[in-house]
Amino acid sequence: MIPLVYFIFLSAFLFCVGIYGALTRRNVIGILVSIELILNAANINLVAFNKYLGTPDGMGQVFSLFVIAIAAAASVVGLILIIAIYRDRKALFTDGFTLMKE
Amino acid sequence: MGDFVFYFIALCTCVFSVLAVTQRDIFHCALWLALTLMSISGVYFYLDAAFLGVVQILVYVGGIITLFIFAIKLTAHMNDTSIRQTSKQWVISVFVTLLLLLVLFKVFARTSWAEIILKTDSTSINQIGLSLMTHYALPFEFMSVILLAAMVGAIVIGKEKK
Amino acid sequence: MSIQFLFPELFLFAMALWVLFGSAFPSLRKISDFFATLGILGALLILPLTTNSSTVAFFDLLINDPISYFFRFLILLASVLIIFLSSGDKRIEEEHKGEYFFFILSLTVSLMLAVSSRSLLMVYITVEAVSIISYILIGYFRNDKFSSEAGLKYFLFGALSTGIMLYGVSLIYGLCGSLDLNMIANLAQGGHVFLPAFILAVVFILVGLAFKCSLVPFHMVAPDAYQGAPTAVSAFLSIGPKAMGFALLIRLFLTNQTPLIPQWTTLASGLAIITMIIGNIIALKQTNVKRMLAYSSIAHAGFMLMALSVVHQVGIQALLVYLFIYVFMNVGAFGCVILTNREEVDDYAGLSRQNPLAALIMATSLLSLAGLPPLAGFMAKFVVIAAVIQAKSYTLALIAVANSVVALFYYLRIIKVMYLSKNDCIKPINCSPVLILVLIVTVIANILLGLWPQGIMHIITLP
Amino acid sequence: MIPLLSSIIFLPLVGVLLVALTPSRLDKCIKYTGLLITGLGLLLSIYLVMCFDKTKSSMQFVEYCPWLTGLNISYHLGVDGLSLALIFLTALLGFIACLASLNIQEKVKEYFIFYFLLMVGMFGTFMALDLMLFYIFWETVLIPMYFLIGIWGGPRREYAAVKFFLYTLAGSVLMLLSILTVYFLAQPHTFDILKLSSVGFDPHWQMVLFLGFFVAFAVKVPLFPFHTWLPDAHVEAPTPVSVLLAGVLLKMGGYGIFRICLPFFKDAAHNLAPALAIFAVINIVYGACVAMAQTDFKKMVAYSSVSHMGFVILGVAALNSTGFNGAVLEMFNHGIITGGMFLMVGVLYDRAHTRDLSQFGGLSSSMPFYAFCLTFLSLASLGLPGLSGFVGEFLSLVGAFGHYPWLVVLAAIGLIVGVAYFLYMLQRVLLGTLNPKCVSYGDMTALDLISVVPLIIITFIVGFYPQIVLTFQQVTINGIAHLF
Amino acid sequence: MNIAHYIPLFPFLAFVINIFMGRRLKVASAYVSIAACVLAFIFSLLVFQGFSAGQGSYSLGTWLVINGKSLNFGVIVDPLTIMMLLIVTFIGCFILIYSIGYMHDDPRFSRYFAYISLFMSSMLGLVLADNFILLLIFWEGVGLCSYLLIAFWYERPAAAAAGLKAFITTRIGDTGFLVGILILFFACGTFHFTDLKSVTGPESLLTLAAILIFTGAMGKSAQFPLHVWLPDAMEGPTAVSALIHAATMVAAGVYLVARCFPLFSAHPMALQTVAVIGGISALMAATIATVNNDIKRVLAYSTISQLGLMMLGLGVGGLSAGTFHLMTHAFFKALLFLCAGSVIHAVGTQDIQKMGGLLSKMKITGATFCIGTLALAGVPPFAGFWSKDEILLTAWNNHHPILFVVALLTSFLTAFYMARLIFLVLFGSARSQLHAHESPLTMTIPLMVLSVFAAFAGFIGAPIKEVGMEAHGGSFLIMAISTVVSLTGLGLAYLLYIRRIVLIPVSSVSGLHNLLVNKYYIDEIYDYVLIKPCLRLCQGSFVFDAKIVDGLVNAMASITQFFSGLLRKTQTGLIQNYLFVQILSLVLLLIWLLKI
Repeated sequence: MIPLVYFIFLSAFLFCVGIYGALTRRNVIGILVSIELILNAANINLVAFNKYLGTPDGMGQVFSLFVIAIAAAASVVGLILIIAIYRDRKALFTDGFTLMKE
Repeated sequence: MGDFVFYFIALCTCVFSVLAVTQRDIFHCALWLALTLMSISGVYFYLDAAFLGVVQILVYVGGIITLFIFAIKLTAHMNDTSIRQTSKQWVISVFVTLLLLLVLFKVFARTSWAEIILKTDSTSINQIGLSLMTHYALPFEFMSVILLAAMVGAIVIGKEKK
Repeated sequence: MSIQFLFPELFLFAMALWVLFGSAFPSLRKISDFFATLGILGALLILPLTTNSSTVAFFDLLINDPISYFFRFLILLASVLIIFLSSGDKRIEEEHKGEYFFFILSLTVSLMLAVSSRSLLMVYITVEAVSIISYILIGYFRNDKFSSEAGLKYFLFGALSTGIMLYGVSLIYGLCGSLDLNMIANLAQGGHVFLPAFILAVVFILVGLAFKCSLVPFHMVAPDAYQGAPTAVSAFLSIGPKAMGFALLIRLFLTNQTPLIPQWTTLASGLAIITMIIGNIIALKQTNVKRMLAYSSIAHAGFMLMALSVVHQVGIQALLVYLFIYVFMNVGAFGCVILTNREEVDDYAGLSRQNPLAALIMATSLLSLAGLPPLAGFMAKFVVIAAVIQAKSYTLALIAVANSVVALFYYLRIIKVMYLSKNDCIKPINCSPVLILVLIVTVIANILLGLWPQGIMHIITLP
Repeated sequence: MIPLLSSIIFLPLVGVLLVALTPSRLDKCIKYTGLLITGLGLLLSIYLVMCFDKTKSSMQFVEYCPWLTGLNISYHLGVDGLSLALIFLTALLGFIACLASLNIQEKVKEYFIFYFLLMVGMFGTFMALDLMLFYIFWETVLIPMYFLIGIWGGPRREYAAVKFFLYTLAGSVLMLLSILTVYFLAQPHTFDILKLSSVGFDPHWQMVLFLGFFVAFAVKVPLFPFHTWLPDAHVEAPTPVSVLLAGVLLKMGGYGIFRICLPFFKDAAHNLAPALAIFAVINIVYGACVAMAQTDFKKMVAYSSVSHMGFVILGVAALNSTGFNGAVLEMFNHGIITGGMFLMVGVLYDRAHTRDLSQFGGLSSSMPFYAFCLTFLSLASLGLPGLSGFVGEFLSLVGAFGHYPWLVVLAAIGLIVGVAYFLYMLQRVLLGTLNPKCVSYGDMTALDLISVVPLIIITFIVGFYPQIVLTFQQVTINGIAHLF
Repeated sequence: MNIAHYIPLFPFLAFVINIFMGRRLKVASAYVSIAACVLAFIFSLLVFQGFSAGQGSYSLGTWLVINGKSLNFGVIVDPLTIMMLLIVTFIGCFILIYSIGYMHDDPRFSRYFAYISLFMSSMLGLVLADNFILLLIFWEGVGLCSYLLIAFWYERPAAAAAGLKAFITTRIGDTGFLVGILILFFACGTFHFTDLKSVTGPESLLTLAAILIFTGAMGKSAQFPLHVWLPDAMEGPTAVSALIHAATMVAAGVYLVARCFPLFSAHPMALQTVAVIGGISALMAATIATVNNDIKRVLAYSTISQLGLMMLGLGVGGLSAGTFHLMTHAFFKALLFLCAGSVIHAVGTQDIQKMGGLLSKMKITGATFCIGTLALAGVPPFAGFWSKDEILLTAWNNHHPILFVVALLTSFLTAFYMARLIFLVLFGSARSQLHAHESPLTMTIPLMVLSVFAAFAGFIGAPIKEVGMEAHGGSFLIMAISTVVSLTGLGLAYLLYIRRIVLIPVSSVSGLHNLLVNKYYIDEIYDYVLIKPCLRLCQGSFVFDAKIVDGLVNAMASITQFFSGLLRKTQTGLIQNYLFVQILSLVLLLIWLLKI
């Protein structure tokens, strides 16, 4: 039987990959991809805990359902903002967006 | 035998996620992300969360990834891979992420997680449906507000300039 | 199932839908702000009815105690002020006015739910809802490159922070087996939880909340967002989500007056000190007024966190008083930026000659933000410092007080330009009657709360 | 009977309303309402002085009502010997400065609004018996003074106004901390000054809190290291504002020391008295030396008031009834004399539009009345015995001589430099051949005379028979002196 | 009944009238002042008559309460006071009459008389005060009037500078005086003169107090270190010099020492310093006077020298000798100044080298001038001889040989330079064509009256003389020596300036001559040692204040601005940096909290 710790390590690894992606990708959509990874890492955690802790009403799974829904909404808004900026300035790289600084 | 399946799925998830993040061509990244999500749904199946696995594939891979691809295609001409994809600070980011990973692993390794209680009845689908409708009715209803707001927002911002 | 507790939110959301529906017809769109105000006022009327219902609602996902009642009242008050503010802003007119007010109302609904949530599930969902709606609102003027860039930046930063927060929530779920805040608090104080992992998880959640209250290490995007966003939105950002952030900090860290993690006081005072110092010092040389007000709101966030670092009943009461007065000060300041639609400090040259009323409003709000006695800002500052000294953390009080002197300098800079400088900068002033009315209300509130703050002071009793 | 103290404080607020309602083009009638209000304030304060009972040592005309019950701050007013003279001084100088501000030309309406707010702040500070009320009135003085200096001031007014504001605020912010610490240290937590006077704080805290309060007061009484705001503020402020600034604002610091620092922290006062004396003498000698080197008339008078306020601190450092009597009397006299001096500077500035002393010469032939008043006030200011300046300084010197003979000798030598720079100024302005530029200056108008002559009369009377003022404060001062 | 305290009120009243109604009164203001002065004189006589009938000093009321002891107004009436009252009022009247003539064409005629009356009232007040503080008040009042009168013709910058110098020098003395009073008060707890007899306290402290009080007297009576202001004070009108810088004010110092004589006599060391200082200033001033060419400055130095002599007289223990010389000196010095005034009034210049042979043209002035000179030189029948002899006698009896020789030398030199003055001004041939005419009657009558007193004051002084109850007999030897010395002085001057015989070649004494002409370079030394460094110190402190103290404040402001600029740079606008900072701070927070 797989001990719970492995799942947590897996989710931690995914979380760190997501963080790494967010910090290094210059393409904005790349950052979005990494954020999706972070959310999924959290989902794995939730589902794993739901199974191993045996909560009666399946809170973990229900929670991850909600997370998926919210991730959908968030990425819709995110992408539309990206497209709006792209249509306006034809630039998708983060170092293009330094209008407001200092 | 079950363990081998898990190890295989976990390995796929890790490899695909690393690839999804480090690929030069953004379109390939999206595809690798899709593969990562599918392997994660495999993990869900392994964890007796069948419903969640299906939802993951249908909503996440089917819905959100397609959204990504739409976005990538809309901003097509920007995808020539010649432009450097990683930001100037990637060296330090690697170091920080590894540090974070080290901290997480160190702490999780030491925490005494609840012992394995092999439960027979995994939370079945109607259990989820029941709790959604009773215990978690409020968040469920509230999700409608968020989705509505997201849609209206997308329309408002996405509309062509008059 | 006490649905009665949710009547204000339901009514508000109903009006939000009506406003959305109304935005389809040009005639209704024009008076959508009227409907929005109606919705808020209706919610305000219904709110007192909810006090007698049971303390816990919806399978103990929500809690109905004085703190949640105060915060819901505060958020409704803030949003009605913001609605008046937005109706003064010409650029919102041509943009989608109806949808704009729909978003404002739905943001208010999510804030009200957030402040009265007792389970981390509800906390995450409502924080995510607030974030999504504020991404849209910030990027609302889609053809203005400032607004869309601010929206995107805020989105990326927000998404990452809420992602980290979610990861923290999942870990807490793993460690404590339940998401109910009281349960977690009892477990933590009882010591049944494995501390290092628990602290790690709590810190992850703190990142999400700190982003909302714009505390220093996690504040980086706030100035850009405030500068880029429509002024009414940045005003709301500096009040609504910030109040929610602090409400959640109280819920999470200070349930029944004992800190969740032992190092809470050092952590909170450390963050508070850095926030105040960096917030004030960077604000010194700002040339853009909105950006300067962003840094000033960061500094004030540091001040409020300082009140929380006092683990005592009087600390929380001080924070509530501070927030209540802070709403009026900020609305006044941002309102003047809308009234005069000038963003650079130098544009304010000689304003006292062109429009003495606007100059008076701006001067009163700024002096109140600086915390000078006859005005309300002083009462707020006094109450917090009293709480801090009551907890014997003198160095913290000393730093806070030194910061208020530095803060005065950049507030005076604008007043100096308005009143003392000779050269004038002529720009048209859009004086919509509603906007001036709300600004006069804030000025009166600033003066009245300074001299006769009985209304708000019954909350706090110094030991 | 009517709450006398509150009416004195809030009479100017009525003035603010009246002025706010009158349209700004009728500046004539705004000025007359100004005169009316400050005149009424003066009459009220004279009535207060008349029915003040000299023998009672406790507070009189006490008004108490709980203001913020949650924070147990109470609206508590009272007058005793110490604050009576200063309240009368404020009312008098307020009226005279109002007379002098009749020739303010631009933005008269805002001017009088800030002027009345300033009066409220000043009256309140001297009457408040609740620490927080004292602090609130202490800070309300800042905003109007900032605008008065900032808008109607001279060329470098912005710098001077900001410097004044930040300097005083930095000091008073420390005071806020000390007030709160005192609040929490006193067992039945209270802000009431009278109750706190009887609370014995432990020595370690006394030292810290004494310094906390003292820094705020030292900034206001410009004590040596914190005095650099005074010359700038004075040089840039318009004449009536600098009359009030020198006449009253400097006294708030001295008053604070007597009302708060001494009764609360007796042991700390004992230990710090020598340091106080040293700083006082530095103030006297240093102020006099720098004044000697000035070419700007107003800056010289500003530094001279730095020197005179040094005597107040010397009197405080004496820690006996003579020293205290000297300090309080010196505050009253200095207010009158320096107020008059600044009026004189203002009269000259209105005619010459410059304050550079080298531009004048031989004025006493073209302006005899001006010469007489300026000479009289300068002599009083340099401490000529027989005029009020000398009495205050003499009592402080006698009081301090018991404990620090060498410092008093140094202070006396400082006085010589004082005589030198005042006479050198008189020589440059009044004596010598008539400067061709100053031929056209007319003598003092009736308005100037009305505002200066009462000050001269008071200086002469107090100088000749100081018991008039001393009897009022005798009982209170003995009360404070008994603590040491 | 006590009327003494009304005496100073009359002149004060005259002052008030002249100041406020001066414009309209014009010439009448002189008569107001004279009337006040005459009334004061009559009241002084009444007080004198009352005193002999037994009324003493009395108190009016408490003025201040210091350290628990009440200090009250008071009037002291004793022989010394009466003498001073009579001198001041008597000489004052005549000088006022003289001034009508002297100042008749001055635009500020009424203000002059106002200032003179103010001076009279403060001088009378000074003499009547019964405690140190009240004395100090009138003391400074007198200093103020001397300042106003010296700088009366303020159009002349020299006059303004002289006034300033006078006030500051006297003020330096007064500071010493104030410190002395404080020490005295703390040593024996009293300000009143009456308790000075029974004063007890630490020896060294009281000596120090006495010496410091003497510094006040030095300042006012222009003794050695603080004498520099008197010669410059000649810038004022001559009538002023006559009243203030000859008869009354400068005598105040001597009066003070006389008043505190019990204190001084109890401490020989203090008395010794008084005598020595007196001797030095007497000798020094006399030597300078011998070479000075300005008629008024010669008289000024002669006043310093005579005051030195009085101080010497007091210093050797001769209270009556000092005061007697004070009384006689007041008469003939006032006379000399008035004569000099009428000479200047007639001739227009003060340089005696340009004058000569005026006796023939100005009969009365010349005659009175000679009488005054003889009195001053100490020729037997005249007043000067008696009082100077008194001093020599006490010096000899109290075994002060050096001081005796100094006094003799001074009287020799006095005789010499006064004779030189007369011979250069009155006798010989006119050295430049000056049209001299006799002064009007208003000026000559006072001259004649004063010359009478100058001649016979020695005798009428008898009733006041027993003040000190000194033995009179057995001093013929001293009288003989002093007469011989005076006559040789006169003779030597006669040889030098009438006969023009060159006794000693000028070249050999040219060094000494230059030294004396430049007044021992004292002014330059003071300027170099005191005034310049003080001004430099003030300039330095101003620069220190503007640069250091102010600099520090501005530096703090600019430091915060600098940091603000620095921190502002951290907001690069790049979203990447923001995310990185967030994650970094998260990691650091974890490490700090978990202490890994």
